[in-house]
Amino acid sequence: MEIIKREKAGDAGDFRIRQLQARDMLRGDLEGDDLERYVQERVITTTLDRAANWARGNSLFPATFGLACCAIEMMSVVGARLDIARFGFEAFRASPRQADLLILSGRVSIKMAPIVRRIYDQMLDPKYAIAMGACSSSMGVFNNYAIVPADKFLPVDVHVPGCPPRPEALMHGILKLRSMVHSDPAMGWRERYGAERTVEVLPDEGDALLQQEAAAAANAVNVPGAGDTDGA
Amino acid sequence: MPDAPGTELLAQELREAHPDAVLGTEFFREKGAIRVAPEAIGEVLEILRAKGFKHLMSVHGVDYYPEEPRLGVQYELLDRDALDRLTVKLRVPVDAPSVPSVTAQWPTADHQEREVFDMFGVVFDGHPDLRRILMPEDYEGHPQRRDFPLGGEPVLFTHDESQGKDYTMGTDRPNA
Amino acid sequence: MTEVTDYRATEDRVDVSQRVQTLPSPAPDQELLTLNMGPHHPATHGVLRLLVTLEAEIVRDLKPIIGYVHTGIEKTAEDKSYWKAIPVVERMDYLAYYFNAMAFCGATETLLDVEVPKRAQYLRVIHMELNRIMSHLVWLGTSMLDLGAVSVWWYCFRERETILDLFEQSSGQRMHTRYFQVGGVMEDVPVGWDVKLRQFLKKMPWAVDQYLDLLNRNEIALRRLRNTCPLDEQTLLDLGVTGPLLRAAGNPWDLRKAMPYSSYEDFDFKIPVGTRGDNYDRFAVRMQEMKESVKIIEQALDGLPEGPYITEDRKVALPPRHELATSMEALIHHFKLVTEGFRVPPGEVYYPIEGPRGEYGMFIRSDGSSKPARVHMRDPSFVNLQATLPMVKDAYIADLITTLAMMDPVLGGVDR
Amino acid sequence: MLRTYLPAIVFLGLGGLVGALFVTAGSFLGPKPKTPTTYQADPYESGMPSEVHQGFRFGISFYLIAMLFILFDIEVVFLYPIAVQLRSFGTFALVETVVFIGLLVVAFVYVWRRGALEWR
Repeated sequence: MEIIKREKAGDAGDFRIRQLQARDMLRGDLEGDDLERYVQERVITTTLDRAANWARGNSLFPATFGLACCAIEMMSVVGARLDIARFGFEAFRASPRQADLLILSGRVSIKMAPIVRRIYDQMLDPKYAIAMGACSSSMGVFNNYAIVPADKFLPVDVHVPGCPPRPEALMHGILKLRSMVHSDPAMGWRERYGAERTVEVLPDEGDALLQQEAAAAANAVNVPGAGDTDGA
Repeated sequence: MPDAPGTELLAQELREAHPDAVLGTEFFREKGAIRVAPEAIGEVLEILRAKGFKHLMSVHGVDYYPEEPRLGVQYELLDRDALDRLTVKLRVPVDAPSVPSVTAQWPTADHQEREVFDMFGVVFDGHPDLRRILMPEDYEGHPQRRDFPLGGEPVLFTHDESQGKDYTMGTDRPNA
Repeated sequence: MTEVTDYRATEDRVDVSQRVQTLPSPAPDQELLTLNMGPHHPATHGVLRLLVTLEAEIVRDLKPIIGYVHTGIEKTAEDKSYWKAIPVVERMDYLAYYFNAMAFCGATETLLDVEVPKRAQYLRVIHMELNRIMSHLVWLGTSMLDLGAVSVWWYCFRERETILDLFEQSSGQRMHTRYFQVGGVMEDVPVGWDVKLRQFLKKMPWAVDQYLDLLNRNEIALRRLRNTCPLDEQTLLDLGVTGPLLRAAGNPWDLRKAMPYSSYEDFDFKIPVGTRGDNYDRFAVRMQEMKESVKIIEQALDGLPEGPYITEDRKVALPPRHELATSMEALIHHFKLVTEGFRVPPGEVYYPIEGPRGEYGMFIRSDGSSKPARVHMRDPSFVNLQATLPMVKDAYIADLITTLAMMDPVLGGVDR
Repeated sequence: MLRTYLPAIVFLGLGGLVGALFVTAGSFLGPKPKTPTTYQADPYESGMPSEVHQGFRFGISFYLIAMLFILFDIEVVFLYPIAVQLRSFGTFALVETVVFIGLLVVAFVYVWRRGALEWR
């Protein structure tokens, strides 16, 4: 699955400017329309977004996606000792249509990767993905021909280290995700990764699309930043 | 466990039934093993079943890489009454890796022979459904052969990154 | 199964003899539907894909398709030295990690011809039996989820947490503990460990009775378990099935009794055996096995001998740390073991042990170097999965789900 | 006239409103993906591409069980209003209900004896 970025959302320079602005605002020497624009841009404007985030963050429905050993530790997260129901996440949904959090617990083999990608696609927006355990974050203990790290085919939000991670570690990862959902207004993963205006295509479709763009870009007047292919 | 003379006796009886079937016997750590010719495996297992080894516990492949003939298949037999175990081994070269399948007489060998085919490329003639069982159907190569690279990606240390090496596709090629 | 009543007698029976067609839709007159009970399914206990041909609720044909969590563990183990391969091998059947490690260490010790001290054998037996109870608890919890008895799951995981605390206290990690070392065990058990273990042993039989109270008079569970999908002993033996599935059909074959290893002959325990070989027998056999395991642990704990917890042979076992400061040989042995590892004489060995799901047989071929030349695990679930179709043919989908739960396949071991 | 039916109308209105709310709330509260992902619209068959075609004919047993269910369910629905006002209707309603149920029991016994309740 290739993601083709049309133009970079904001490169390093832009980010640096925003950092300086934030520091000035904190020091209080930012005023006039600069302050106005800063507040408008940084502070979440609508309260409806805030309420939706709060509700969404507190009731993520994980999809039961047990692959291997981490699935057993994921099950014990719902157990009595470390009860995830206290935070509203215990409704494990089997079908991706009703789940908005994919906990990828276990090792993803090359035969399983397209199926994980298909299930992630069939989940409804806004959706989040946690790569639990060393095998799905990196290739973990088995750096060999059969394993694919989750980052190669899935935009992952939280990586939980450990092999298998303790249930408390997974709980910490989920709570970290919850705070991310609360604070970050951007919902879909495209906004989170600055991948707006990208489109997902199957590998063979991608080349045709690229030629079209090259042709369109050739006769367009101002060529936006060179779109680069970044493996997703 | 069939002690050394026991294995020899078994081999002797097999030689009477099939003159060229038995290639040799081994006795290692109180456990007997008989090397047989690949095409005679069906009859040898039947004779051993008659002698009491009624259960085939495991069929697995081995790659004796430097030595020829290179691919080996081993059959673990178990006699539940005399509490005895015996191994039957055969060796096939890489270019003609065909072994008669024993799935008809021993149904337990079905998936295990498919795994040996998937991992080593040993073709079992007469197997009802010889397809890959563990790897994807359209995978080229047999992963567990000794000359198949282990694969995986070299760890991306910061030193490598500073050298401008791009490992995303698993090979060390300069940043495309 | 339900006999055909007169209302249906006139209808011609559908005979499915040809191969399962995957793509084209079935002939119009036959109402066959081929579906994927696929890799991502709550009832398949892992990533097992069943290509099921249904005739309106009745399973006509079924093909297990596996390989979705194939991790190439055997190839990875060939790339590591013997004592480094233990953590990799432990992750094969992730519910029976002590049994994987025991099979690997047993095979290596047979190759090395190393004698494991009595205390280490007893400690290994205790940890393996605790692991068997934990594996049966996870099986009971998840399979009762499939039958709808959801609350049993929380009871089972309560006991599982206690067992994992014991593992953590003795080896430092909850799962995949790498506690077994070639030649013995990594560390001796800490001081307060046996007191905690005795408390657990006192509570466990009461807990098993609690599960049985929950289930033995639960009419729904009983109707779904009793005489559904039985399979006779001879077919099971032909298919090479071992473990609780075979014992449920009446054949008392258990390697701990038949071919004892690691001093299992010192303990007396009974082997629970079923009569009809249906799902209820498979359930009852495992419940009794938990009680028998408690008995084994009690006897092993009472008879725990003093002495070294790992072999004295410095060529195989690391010397204790304090010795490094004083003696030069210990330093040399330590350095040799830590860098290259011990060399194993060339040879091939097949070391079978009795795990929670059947016979775990570790085959190791060594070519004289410090890395195994071939590692293969004969996984019981891999072989038992072949018995799915004979069990489930012409049964309802609900019985297919129950049978799959009672077979307790662990896909990590199946796909290796 | 309206007064007597007012509660029923209010009940219907509220029911419809809540139902509609649930259906449409998702569309304006949740974010809309600008470009739907490739497999979003595919039928979910536990992760595999599904090869089941639309025009699939169901077995006869499904239809039979559905018919029998509707038959006996409607019977229960009729009993509710009678049960609420049985005392004010007097013994005549009681007799009528018993006859009604008797008829359906006869049908039930017939269906049971013929074995239509067993599956296949």
